[in-house]
Amino acid sequence: MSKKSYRQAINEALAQEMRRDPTVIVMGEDNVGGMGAPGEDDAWGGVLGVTKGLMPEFGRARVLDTPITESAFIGAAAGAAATGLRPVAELMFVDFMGVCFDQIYNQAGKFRYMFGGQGTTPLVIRTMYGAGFRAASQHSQCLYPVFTHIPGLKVVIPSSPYEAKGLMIQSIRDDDPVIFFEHKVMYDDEEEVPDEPYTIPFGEANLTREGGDVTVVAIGRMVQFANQVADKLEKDGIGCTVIDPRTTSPLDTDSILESVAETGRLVVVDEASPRCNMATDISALVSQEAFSALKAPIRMVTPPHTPVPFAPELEDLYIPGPDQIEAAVRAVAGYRA
Amino acid sequence: MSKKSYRQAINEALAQEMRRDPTVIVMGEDNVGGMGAPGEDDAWGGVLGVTKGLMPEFGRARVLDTPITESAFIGAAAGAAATGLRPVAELMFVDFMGVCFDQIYNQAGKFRYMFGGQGTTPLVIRTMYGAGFRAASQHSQCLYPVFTHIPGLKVVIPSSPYEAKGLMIQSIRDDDPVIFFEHKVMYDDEEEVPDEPYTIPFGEANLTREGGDVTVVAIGRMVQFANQVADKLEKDGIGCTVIDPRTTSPLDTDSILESVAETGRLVVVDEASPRCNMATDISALVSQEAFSALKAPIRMVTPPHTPVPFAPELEDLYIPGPDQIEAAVRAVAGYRA
Amino acid sequence: MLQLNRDTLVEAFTLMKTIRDFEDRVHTEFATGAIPGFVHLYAGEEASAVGVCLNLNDSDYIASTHRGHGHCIAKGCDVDGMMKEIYGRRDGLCGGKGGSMHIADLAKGMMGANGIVGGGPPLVCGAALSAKTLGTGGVAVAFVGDGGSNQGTTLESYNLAKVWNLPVIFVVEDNGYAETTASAWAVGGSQTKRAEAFGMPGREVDGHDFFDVYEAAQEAVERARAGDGPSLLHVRLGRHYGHFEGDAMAYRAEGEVEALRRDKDCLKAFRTRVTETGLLEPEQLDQIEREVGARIDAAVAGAIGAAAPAAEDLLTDVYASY
Amino acid sequence: MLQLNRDTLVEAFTLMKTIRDFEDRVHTEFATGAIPGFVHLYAGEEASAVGVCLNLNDSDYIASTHRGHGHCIAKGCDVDGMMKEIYGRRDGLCGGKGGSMHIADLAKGMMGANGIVGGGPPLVCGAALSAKTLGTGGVAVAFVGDGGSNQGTTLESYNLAKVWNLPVIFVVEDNGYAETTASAWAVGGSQTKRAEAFGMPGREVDGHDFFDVYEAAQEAVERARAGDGPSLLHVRLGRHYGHFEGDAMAYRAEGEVEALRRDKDCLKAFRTRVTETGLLEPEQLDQIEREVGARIDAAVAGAIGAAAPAAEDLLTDVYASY
Ligand SMILES: Cc1ncc(C[n+]2csc(CCOP(=O)(O)OP(=O)(O)O)c2C)c(N)n1
Ligand SMILES: Cc1ncc(C[n+]2csc(CCOP(=O)(O)OP(=O)(O)O)c2C)c(N)n1
Ligand SMILES: [Mg+2]
Ligand SMILES: [Mg+2]
Repeated sequence: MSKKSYRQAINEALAQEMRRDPTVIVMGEDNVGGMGAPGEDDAWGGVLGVTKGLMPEFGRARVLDTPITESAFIGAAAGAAATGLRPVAELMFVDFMGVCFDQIYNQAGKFRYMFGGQGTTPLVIRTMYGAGFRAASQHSQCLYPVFTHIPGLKVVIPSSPYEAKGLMIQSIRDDDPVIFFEHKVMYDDEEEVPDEPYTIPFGEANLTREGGDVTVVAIGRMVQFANQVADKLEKDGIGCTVIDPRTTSPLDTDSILESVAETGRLVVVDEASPRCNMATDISALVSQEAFSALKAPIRMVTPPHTPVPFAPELEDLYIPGPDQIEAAVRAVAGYRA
Repeated sequence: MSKKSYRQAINEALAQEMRRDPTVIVMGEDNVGGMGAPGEDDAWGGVLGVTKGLMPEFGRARVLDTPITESAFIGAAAGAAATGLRPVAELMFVDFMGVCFDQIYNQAGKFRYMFGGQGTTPLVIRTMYGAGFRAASQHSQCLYPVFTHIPGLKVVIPSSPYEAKGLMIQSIRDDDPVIFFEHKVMYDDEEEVPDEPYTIPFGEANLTREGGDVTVVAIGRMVQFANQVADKLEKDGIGCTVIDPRTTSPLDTDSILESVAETGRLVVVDEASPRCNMATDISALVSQEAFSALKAPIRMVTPPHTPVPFAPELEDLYIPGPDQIEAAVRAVAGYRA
Repeated sequence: MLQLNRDTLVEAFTLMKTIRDFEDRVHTEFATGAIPGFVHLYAGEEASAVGVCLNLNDSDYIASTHRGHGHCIAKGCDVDGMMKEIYGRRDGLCGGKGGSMHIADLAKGMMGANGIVGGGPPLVCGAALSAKTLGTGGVAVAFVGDGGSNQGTTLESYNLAKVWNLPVIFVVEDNGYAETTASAWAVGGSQTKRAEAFGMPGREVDGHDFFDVYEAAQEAVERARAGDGPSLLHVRLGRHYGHFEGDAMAYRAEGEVEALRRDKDCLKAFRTRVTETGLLEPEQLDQIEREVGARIDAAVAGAIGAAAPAAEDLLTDVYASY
Repeated sequence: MLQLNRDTLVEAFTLMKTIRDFEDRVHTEFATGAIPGFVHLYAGEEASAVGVCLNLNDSDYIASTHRGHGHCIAKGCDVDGMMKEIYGRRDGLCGGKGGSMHIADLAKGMMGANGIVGGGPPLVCGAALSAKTLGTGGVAVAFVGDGGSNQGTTLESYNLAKVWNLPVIFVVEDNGYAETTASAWAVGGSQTKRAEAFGMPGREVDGHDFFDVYEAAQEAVERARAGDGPSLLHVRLGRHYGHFEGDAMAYRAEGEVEALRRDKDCLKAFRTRVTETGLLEPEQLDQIEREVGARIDAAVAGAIGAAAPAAEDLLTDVYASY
């Protein structure tokens, strides 16, 4: 056990799985860096350094740099997964899915069903998401609702370093295509993370706070904000249960429904664009399955229906923050029919 | 006024707008057909004949066939829209969005915001969606929730020939990128359609049935089924208001909320995959904004979370049908807290 | 002429004839309304699939297109299972869930027909990477149409296969049309120049001539197995039917298909060649034809009589576990 | 040597120097922490943008890349508006909503920098189609990097531009690297052969030599305006800074950048050429340099002092109407 960053946690998970299983390979643009170049080898280890050090240990045959050609190499990862390898391919920013989505949702995600249960596709796609980096509208999207929408894909969104390591190891060992979302502003977040390998199962939510008044379901980075708000409101006598679903597909519906059965009040916090997102998905689930338990309107906390703006002042307004969460929790807690 | 098929209605809208405005052009794979081939010109008019006859009237300079190269030609349509034309580009099946999505959501859909309000992008993308054609999992998807999720795009889903013509003309005249969804099993549906051009505004739902007991919101082809159920249940004394939103982005939230304010009961029928779809979007809206009006759990009628199967027996089970809608309506109508 | 032994020639003829009869029968059966959905027939193009796949073994992979039946048969898929799949039966190769456009048999190295034009080339890069990484000695083949040769996914794959030095063969089956659109119009430049422009050999092949295909494929496969990287074959051939069943083919010249069947039939050419050179006897070929005919009859009868999937099948096979 | 008049030479030098100073200042300012986000600098590549764009007019369009400042300036975008945009100010060219990676000025024919590698080539096919359909006489240029030259969207666009016979020029700016990855490794085959393989002329150009670029672009633009279709320029050049600001450039050789600045500087080469041939006086150039320096100083000062967007700006400009 030692303090590790979100970045280190993911890196360690990759390294440990590569040691354990020789069929695990890693690929992506500049995942090593300096390919064919005159300077240092392992020059980058990924654009934000997550795969740094893997090539020196495992060699270029297992840590592959790629041309800028996402359809070809994400598709190659899918094809490799169907034929004996367990590739972890990096789609640098999830915003780039638009040039390679077919290989993910029509190919990898449908193989098993189209082929009547033949084979497995143990593919992991690591990808960066989220706003806050002043990276503007083509480098700041969440887009996990789009992947969650697609049958055949699994969607993993770790909310802390501990979660990241355990969920990454599970992702690699899982036999289905997994999209693993890393929030770009969380890479330097640190917490205690075990040194040895461990897995966190999919579809089992984590209750990061427990309280009897309001259920707050939060996704990815939003879990931190929800925790902050829960801690603050606890002092004001409002008890929140904060649920981190960990995976949006599969989704641990039971944990959410059980909590709402107790609290009768729900806030869902989602950094993704507001239409057809996880906030709507979870709200709809609850309004169908736990209606009789509900004592107040469900409140969704999301960004507005706009692209992510560049200017820091606007981007800060865009991202759902603790203040909005607090207001929503207070509103539902104080609601009387 | 005369009986026209859904196919004819769209074709007529295209032809009338091309006559009115010389900057309207049409493009897509085999939208004419026979390009460079020794046989007949206008050999296909699109794979299901929707653009037939346009080339003979408007010439190949305004009705363009394309190589199979969706990124390039959908992107070209976006670029043309930003520089003076009003292109109507066909993405043959919406399932193919995976090879060209970037040009739609990162380029066309974000131009205006990224560029701070400069210019307009009057682009229409016509595309086929939906199950029932025994076309299997890569040619049967809905995917409109994915487009609805993206800020900057408008999403139009006509539920009948009359709707198709008016909404297509509006789409062409609209200054934003519009994704126009045509259900492939509806092309031969017929109804009375005016001969002259007319528009149907975006964001104004159509109430196809009115009744006081249950609000049924249905999307695209599902409107027909909802109407059938409403007619049947009317005889049993259950009055349904059926709402066809016509456009999912913008969405006429007022009409939905007003109706639920009256009925207190909501069923949402969506042919799209169930996670993060329009059923969840509308359910969530209502559970947040009209909670106090709700007298029963919201019920969503959707297919299961699976790819679309090939075998007719399975596909028929997959598609939400009148029986499931009826059961859902009866359940919410009969619900007592 | 290639030195092929009799067994290989018999196998080649049997496979080509199996494809032909399979497709001719699907054509007839489709007209009865018994077969649902979109069906794209490979009849006329048999020498390509068979000429390529006879150079492959079970540890080699292929990825196919929407026009996949021929590739499946050539790679060893069971015709009974295929026919049942096309009819949407529970015992079909994919449990009736895939249909004509998604037939696959991973155990035979057949990674699937594909409903997405250009879907296959990235996938075979992956199969080739597996072969290279795991040291299986295998190669991977992407079949792609002339239309599919313009798709970005295909072109990217040329470069990736070159840069990663993968054991891949790209087989561009140019039947002159993508749906109704002539390849002469839609393909800028040339297929073989494209190959060379990405740094790999490209070779033009007469797709009506089994021997020409076989030999070119042999060279490409040997090259790939030797670790010398990808190559491309531009196979010119013609399809006997429409783009899909139901296509009236208005865009083709009058007499075009008749001429193709008369003058460019790969089965006829094969028969002439092997009988004239005395490698096989006409009676042997007649006998094969009868056997193949009976086999396809049985496959159709089996498919017609087979059971549909059960309701619970709708929900299975989405994930390995969920 | 090309017969360029003095005004054009003055303009060329002014634009190149403006780009250089703009980028050098952004580099310095970025280090102070004042500039948010990702910034990719064009310093060292000026002769390409300017050599190409001086052949264009306001009815011609260009699409750029993530490394877009140079293209913007060369196409006539206002440097004050650009600098403000990079600082995220309300008066920036895009209201502060786009930032460095999305600067656009449609009125100037600048269709936008682009955060997506390979995003631009399809778009210019559309601008060229507009020009052709509306008969404006305009042409359209896609700038793309060596890395972007492997993206399927780019390769598809080559074919579409050829098949539709569009007035397009593809300018592949090969600065040797895509992020850290050498183009020598990532680009299979060759850029000019790729052009030819898609049926268009391809020409290699020395991107440190304004005159070489100008002349090659002139030929390509004339060809496009004459209705003779697309062509490609493979421009070899080098970047003075890292991939983006903050890149330590560990992948580059020791002394590589120094040598580039010393021996391959397009501004130095231009000065030598025009002064040795007596076309311009050194003093004239010195004077331009002073003016440009002052202009960039003013742009930075203006940007630093400018106001941020207002809260309500968050919600505007998503749609023309909604
Ligand atoms: C991405 C994509 N675009 C378009 C289609 C529709 N489509 C199916 S087959 C076909 C023509 C393919 O032509 P070619 O590659 O020459 O193969 P052929 O049919 O001639 O065997 C088209 C356009 C598709 N299935 N996928
Ligand atoms: C589709 C996509 N993939 C990857 C990236 C990340 N990325 C941004 S710039 C870049 C390198 C581009 O190299 P090149 O095209 O040579 O342009 P240069 O930076 O050298 O000017 C990469 C990989 C991206 N922005 N978009
Ligand atoms: Mg073809
Ligand atoms: Mg570069």
